Amino acid sequence: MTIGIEHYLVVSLVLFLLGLFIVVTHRNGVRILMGVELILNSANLNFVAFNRYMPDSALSGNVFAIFVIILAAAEAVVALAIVLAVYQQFSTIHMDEISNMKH
Amino acid sequence: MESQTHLLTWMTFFPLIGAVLVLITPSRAKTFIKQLAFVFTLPSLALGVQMLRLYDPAAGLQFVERVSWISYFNIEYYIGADGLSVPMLFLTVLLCPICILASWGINDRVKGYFALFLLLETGMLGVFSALDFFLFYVFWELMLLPMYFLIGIWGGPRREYAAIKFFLYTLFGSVFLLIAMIVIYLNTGGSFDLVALREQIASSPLGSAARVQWWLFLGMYVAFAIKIPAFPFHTWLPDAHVEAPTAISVILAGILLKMGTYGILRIAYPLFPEMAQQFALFIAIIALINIVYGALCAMAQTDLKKLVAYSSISHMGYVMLGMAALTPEGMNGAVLQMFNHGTITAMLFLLVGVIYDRAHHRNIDGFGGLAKNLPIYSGFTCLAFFASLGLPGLSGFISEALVFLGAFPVFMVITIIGLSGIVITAAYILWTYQRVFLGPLNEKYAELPDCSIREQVMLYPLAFIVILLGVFPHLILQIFQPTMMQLIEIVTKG
Amino acid sequence: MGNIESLAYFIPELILTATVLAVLFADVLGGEREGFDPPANFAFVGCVAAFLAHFTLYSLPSTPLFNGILIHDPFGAFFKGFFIFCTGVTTAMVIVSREVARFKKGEFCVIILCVCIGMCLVAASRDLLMIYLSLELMSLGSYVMAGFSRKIGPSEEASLKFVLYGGVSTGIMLFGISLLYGLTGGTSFEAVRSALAGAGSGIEPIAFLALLMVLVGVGYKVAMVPFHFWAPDVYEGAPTAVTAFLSVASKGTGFALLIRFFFSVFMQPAEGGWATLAPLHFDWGLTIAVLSAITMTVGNIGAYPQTNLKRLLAYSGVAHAGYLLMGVSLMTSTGVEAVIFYLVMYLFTNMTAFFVILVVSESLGTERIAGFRGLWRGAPVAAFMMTLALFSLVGLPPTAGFVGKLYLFYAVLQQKLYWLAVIGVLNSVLSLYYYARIIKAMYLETSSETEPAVHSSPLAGLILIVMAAPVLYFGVFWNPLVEYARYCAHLMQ
Amino acid sequence: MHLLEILSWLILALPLAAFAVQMAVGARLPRYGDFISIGAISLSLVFCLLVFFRVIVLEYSPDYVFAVSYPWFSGGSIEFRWGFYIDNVTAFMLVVVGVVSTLVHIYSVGYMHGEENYHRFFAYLGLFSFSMFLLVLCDNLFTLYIAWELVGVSSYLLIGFYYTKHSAANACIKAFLTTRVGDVFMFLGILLLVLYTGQLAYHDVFNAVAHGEISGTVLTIAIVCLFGGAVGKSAQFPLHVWLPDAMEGPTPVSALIHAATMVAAGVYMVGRMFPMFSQSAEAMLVIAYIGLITAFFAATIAITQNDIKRVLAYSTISQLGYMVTALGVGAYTAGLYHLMTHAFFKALLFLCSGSVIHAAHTQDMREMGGLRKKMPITFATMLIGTLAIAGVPFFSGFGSKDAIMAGALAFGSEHGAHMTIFIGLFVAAGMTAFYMFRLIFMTFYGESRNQHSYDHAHESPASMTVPLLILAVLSIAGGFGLYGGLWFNHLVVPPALQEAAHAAAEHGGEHGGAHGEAWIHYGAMGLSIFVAALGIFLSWVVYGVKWISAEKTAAAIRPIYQLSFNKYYVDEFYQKIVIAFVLWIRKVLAAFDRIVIDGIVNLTAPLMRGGATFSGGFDHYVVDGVLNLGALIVQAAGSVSVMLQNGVIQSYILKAAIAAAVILVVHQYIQFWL
Repeated sequence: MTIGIEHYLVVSLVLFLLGLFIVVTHRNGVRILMGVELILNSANLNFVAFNRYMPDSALSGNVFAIFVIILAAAEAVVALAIVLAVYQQFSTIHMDEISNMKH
Repeated sequence: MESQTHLLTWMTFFPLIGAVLVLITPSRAKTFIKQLAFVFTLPSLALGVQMLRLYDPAAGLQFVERVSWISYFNIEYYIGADGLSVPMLFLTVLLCPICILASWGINDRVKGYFALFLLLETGMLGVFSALDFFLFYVFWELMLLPMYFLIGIWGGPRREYAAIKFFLYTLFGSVFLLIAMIVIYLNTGGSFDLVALREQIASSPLGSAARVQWWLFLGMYVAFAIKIPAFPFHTWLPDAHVEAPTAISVILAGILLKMGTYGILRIAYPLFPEMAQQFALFIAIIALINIVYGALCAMAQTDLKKLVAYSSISHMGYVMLGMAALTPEGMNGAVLQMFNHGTITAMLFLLVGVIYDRAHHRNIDGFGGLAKNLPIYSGFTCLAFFASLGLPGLSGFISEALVFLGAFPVFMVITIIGLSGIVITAAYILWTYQRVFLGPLNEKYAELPDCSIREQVMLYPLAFIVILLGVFPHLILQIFQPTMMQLIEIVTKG
Repeated sequence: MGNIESLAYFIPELILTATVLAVLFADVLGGEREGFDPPANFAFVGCVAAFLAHFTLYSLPSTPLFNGILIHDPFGAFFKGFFIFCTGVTTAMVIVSREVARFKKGEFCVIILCVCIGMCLVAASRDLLMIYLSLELMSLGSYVMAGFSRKIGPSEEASLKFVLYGGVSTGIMLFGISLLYGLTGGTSFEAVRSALAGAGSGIEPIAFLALLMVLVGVGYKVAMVPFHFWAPDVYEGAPTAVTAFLSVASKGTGFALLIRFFFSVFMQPAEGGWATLAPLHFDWGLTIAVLSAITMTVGNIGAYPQTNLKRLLAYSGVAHAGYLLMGVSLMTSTGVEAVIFYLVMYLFTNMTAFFVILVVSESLGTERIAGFRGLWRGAPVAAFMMTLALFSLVGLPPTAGFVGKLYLFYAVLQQKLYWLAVIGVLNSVLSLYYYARIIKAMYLETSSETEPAVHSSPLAGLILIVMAAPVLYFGVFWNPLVEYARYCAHLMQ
Repeated sequence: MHLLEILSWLILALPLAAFAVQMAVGARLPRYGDFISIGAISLSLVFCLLVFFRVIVLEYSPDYVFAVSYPWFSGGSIEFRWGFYIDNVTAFMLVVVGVVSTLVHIYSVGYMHGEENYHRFFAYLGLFSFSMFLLVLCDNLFTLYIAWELVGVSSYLLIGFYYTKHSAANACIKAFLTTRVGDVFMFLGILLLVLYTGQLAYHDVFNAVAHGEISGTVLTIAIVCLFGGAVGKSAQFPLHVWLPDAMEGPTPVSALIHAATMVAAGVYMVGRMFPMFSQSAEAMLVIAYIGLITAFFAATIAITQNDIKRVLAYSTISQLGYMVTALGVGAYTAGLYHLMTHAFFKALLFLCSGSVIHAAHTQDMREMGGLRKKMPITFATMLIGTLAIAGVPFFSGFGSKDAIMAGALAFGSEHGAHMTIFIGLFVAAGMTAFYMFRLIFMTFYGESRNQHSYDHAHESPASMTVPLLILAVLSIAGGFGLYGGLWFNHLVVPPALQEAAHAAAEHGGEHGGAHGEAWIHYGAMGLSIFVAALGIFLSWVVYGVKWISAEKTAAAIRPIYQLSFNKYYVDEFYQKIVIAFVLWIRKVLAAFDRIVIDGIVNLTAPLMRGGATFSGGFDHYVVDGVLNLGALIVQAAGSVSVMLQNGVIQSYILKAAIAAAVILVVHQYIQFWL
């Protein structure tokens, strides 16, 4: 059977939900960032898939995907730097300990 | 006669100039600040007297000034005075100098106190002279800030609680007024001009939409009823009075309570005549509750100021009854009662202040037999007490009699029950007079000094007015009679 | 419009970029001699120059720029001015205060200027990609700024929460954008709207899903209720200047994006406002209205038990986001005017409040309400300004806050949404209590120990006056502001 | 300006001026300014006599009326006017008030000598005289009501003169409040009249009633309400409780106010409004029976009292009951004539009792006795007064009481059922004679029961005895018809309604004094002489020569004696039922107000939490007991919504995701459903 756009969309949806699931359940700072990356990449997959199956040949989808990759990298850098700073301060990146600002 | 004199503007904003000057003077010079504040209320008083002289009752709206303020929403700085506002303006400019004299004892943060007081006077004068709905609302809310601080900072032990309660009640009411104002503005194609608004509403789609009108009138009624205070919303008054300093209690009872009824007569009645008639019975019932309930609660009080506060609730009930009757006597009686209650209650609170300055407590049963060596003081209190229980020959009686004469044909049963109010009022006032002044002298207060010159200067003008209006009520009746007739004409004919 | 010709409409951003470079050089070259601190000063001067330059934009006709990826119209010009002004004030705050460590001031200024450029681009963008790009630029800068405070502990926690929450929200928004791209094939608003208008009604559920996902991204920026959880913690942890910047500028970006994106993509202009596209017959305005009511109430009620001032103002920010959402949900030009008018008022009011907190918390060392007790004795001017700002937040007449709320309720009642108006009005009464608690602390309560006098530099006094004066001035003479708001409400499709 | 008009203004102005002067500078004047008051009141008396001379002697016509009125103020549709209405009734009432007031002023100089606040006493007397003159002179219902209340206030001030005594302080409040209840009914009556006729002046009201603008049951109700005012002021049956306690005031006050003038105001008002009252037969019956009940029961109480002033007080109530019954049965002239004669001899009796108390320093008759030798003049004048009140021939009381008995008999004979009225009056007359002479025998005859006070007893000074002599002459003169039968019966006749000379005018045929059917007149005269003699004989037997011991008879009829001695427990009834209820209801309402209304309406929850920290606030809430409901809800909601904020980033994101999902579902559902 030929691979149609639905398959890609299903995969990207699965990726998206997985990413969200990881972000919500895992307590470790870095693992949450991985979840965020997953969400971003699911959007990427969407872009590329739509671009492939879109009738006109403008490559805007792919361009968009490239930008998303770059920005995901930038975001990862900033996020990891902050996680590092948190680690130096709290000597843990377990989310439950870092919650003394509440109510 | 568009804006031939700027009398009203000067009268309203002179105290504001005073406030600014007081803020500038160094706070060390306490007495100088007090004198400065007093001096800056006198021009308004002079202009007030001038206004009384110039005012020609038959000519309706006078001293009109109209300047565009926010052109886009065609909001105007539109002020003027007619029969209804002239007495109220005069009452305000009369009571403010007296209150400044009464607050000579304030010694902490004097600059703040007198600046806020003068700002309050501007707010009050603004409310009574504003003819533009938006301007009315701005002045209406402008008064809240100084009152909050005056009660909150210089008040008694539970001042914060009383101040915030006062602020919340009034704000709660005034937001409904805001909605009503905007809805009217939207439905009449954009107009805030109170004088012309009635025709515009009648001709606009709003004119026929009875349900919307009903809700708007109810919103306005709630806003003004809280200020009167009418029955369900009155619990803020005793607290505010007990905690406020003497001068602020005088202003609160003397003028602020009148803004509720003034608002209804100035805005609610002319804009929605049919609703006024529909609500008449409801207001009359609330008035009756005010009269009887207020009087009975007053009888149960041990604190002198709380007693006078509940008596104010009872007396304002008369105003509401007269207003709801929509008969010539009723309306004239109501407006006269507004003025009389202003002067009488002012006297009562000043007198309570005098005894509080001396004995530092207001517990009625704590005193006894003061008449023995405080002749002048007990004389003034006797006059004030008898005026408030409606003794003929004093102003209180004339307005109460007129209200009953006016309300009897319309609400026979309510008036009959209301008549019992006279007896209950007499009971709690005389009982209080007996517990404080008659009976054996309480040795603790054997050496209390009698009224000082300053206190007498405060009380004589009010006493003179109470007697004068008791014997010659036409002096003031003639001022607002034509306006009130016109208002009844509008409301009954619709 | 080609790239070169567009540059003529791009002057404020160019000045900002030049300032960024200048600050970098100053930071590298010299560090600061005693008292004179080149990077921050350059940044401030740059902002002032950009702000003055932005006034030229109003006269230029509204046209798409850079081959349709950006757009220049009064709406965009207004928000550019708004953001640059905010940045200028925030840099001034940083200069005056000691909250941001001296050696980090240079870097801080660089980041805030980049964030400002990002915001200006968000307000002007007309392309899905451009939105995502400028939003990311702005967000990343904000995450870092949130961590600049000297208070070790809460500062890191704040930026961590901010980066994680922001990352997820932007991710969800991106997924929404990708769906939108999938539906329509084009990335510019023009293409997307025409594709949506042409499409059959089958796309309606997917379109709403996409809209909702983008709303998540925007809602987080604006601190709308379901997505406001980050705000209290980040506001409390971040340095006061950044908190002020977040509460005003990033909230403003959220609304610029909300109006620009949703009104251009999902609506076509109808008389007096916007109407949803033919195939998408769902009324998302009502959803926003309900959300705004919830936002207001949660914001006001949440503020009741607060003792920390910045956290209290966070909840107050949530409540005011609710009021602004009221204006957006109407989808009428009056609504947009009201939002713009309210934003200007909110700018001055919030900046004054945060500035006073900044000055006082630095000399008293505490941000709790109890610390403000008896402030009127220590710093009468600061106390008066704070009272003015608080009464403006409540919405009492002599202040601009009242007129802002009046304009909003005017717009709401024009659409006969009586229930929304009543909820809004009751909320402002509800809000009186927790604002008045601060005033009560300042004036009515007397501090037990003799607290150190609040000393602040004359520059700080000047800034405070500049911030507080409009709150009173626009409260009384607000006719010019109405004209300005009406002019700025013109969006080009 | 007509002579009468000028005189009226002067009569009013003088006492008022005296009041003002005394209040302002009285304390500092030599002799505390009593000469000013006496001068003013005596001048007023002269003018009253001038008016009397001008109206009665010169005019000498039964329907002479001089009326003048000035515009006062307009209350909208009703014009309030101020004016004078002088006819024969006014003339003789002016003289009565003037004479008694002047004599009391002179008497007070001696009696009140050395009292603290001496000048205020004369000030209040001046105020009272002014209000009484106003009440008599005024021409419309509104001014009548004003005078009514002013008289009430001056009686309040005078009763409460010895305010340092708790009993006096309570008495003056009781007086004012009870009369105020009456005034409320009167005002209700005025309201009804204004509603139906739109008029206030007597003349116009009578015309309106004549034209039938108000009639039937409404008229009756209006009349009964107006009569309510008279019941309050003249201490008739339901509202009589205040008069005995009013004895707390100084004796001259009792003499002036609670004997002669003020209490007569009610009767005067019924007389003045007679043309209207007589229109409704039911109302007249009500008035008659109220008067009868009062007369009868007051007499029974007076018999057992031991305080000399209480006896006289109940006798006054009883005599007032007579006058009211007289007017009720239509004996207009008799009622008013009795009013005049009663004013003189009751004032005399009170002043005599005053001088007795002044001398014996006690009010309790049981400690007096045998004062006859010590105080000859007081004894002589008191005996004359007692003879007058008992209705012994050749004394003023006989003439008037006999006329009333005749009227009652005539009325009884005409309407058989109402013969009880005559019987009641007849028995009351006997009792009156009995208790009056009991008083004489206990105070003046027998040996003194308190040796100490007997030794100190001495005749009062001239300033007190001279007024007694004058009053004694006036009491006697009435009897010989010197001023009685001659002009009074001729002039004082019920003013027939101007237009319709209604049949009621000839009601009961008592027109022209007692000479109706001859047998009624002489029969009544014979019976009244007989019953007076019987009363005197009985009291002589019991108290004079003590053949029958008072104590044994009292023991024999123990229950009745107790009932009468405790004034039929009317006071206790009021105290237990009416006043207790009011005191209870106010406590409930005040508590209701503080707890429930405050609780529900109050929307400031944090106040409750914040309130706890205020020093005063805490007890406010503990005392209240009820938390501020509104405040509670907001507070609870606040803390719940903040709980969501638990600091953990995961929970934020999770809640955001769930919320987004919920919005999606709800929106689709609504979309679908809409």
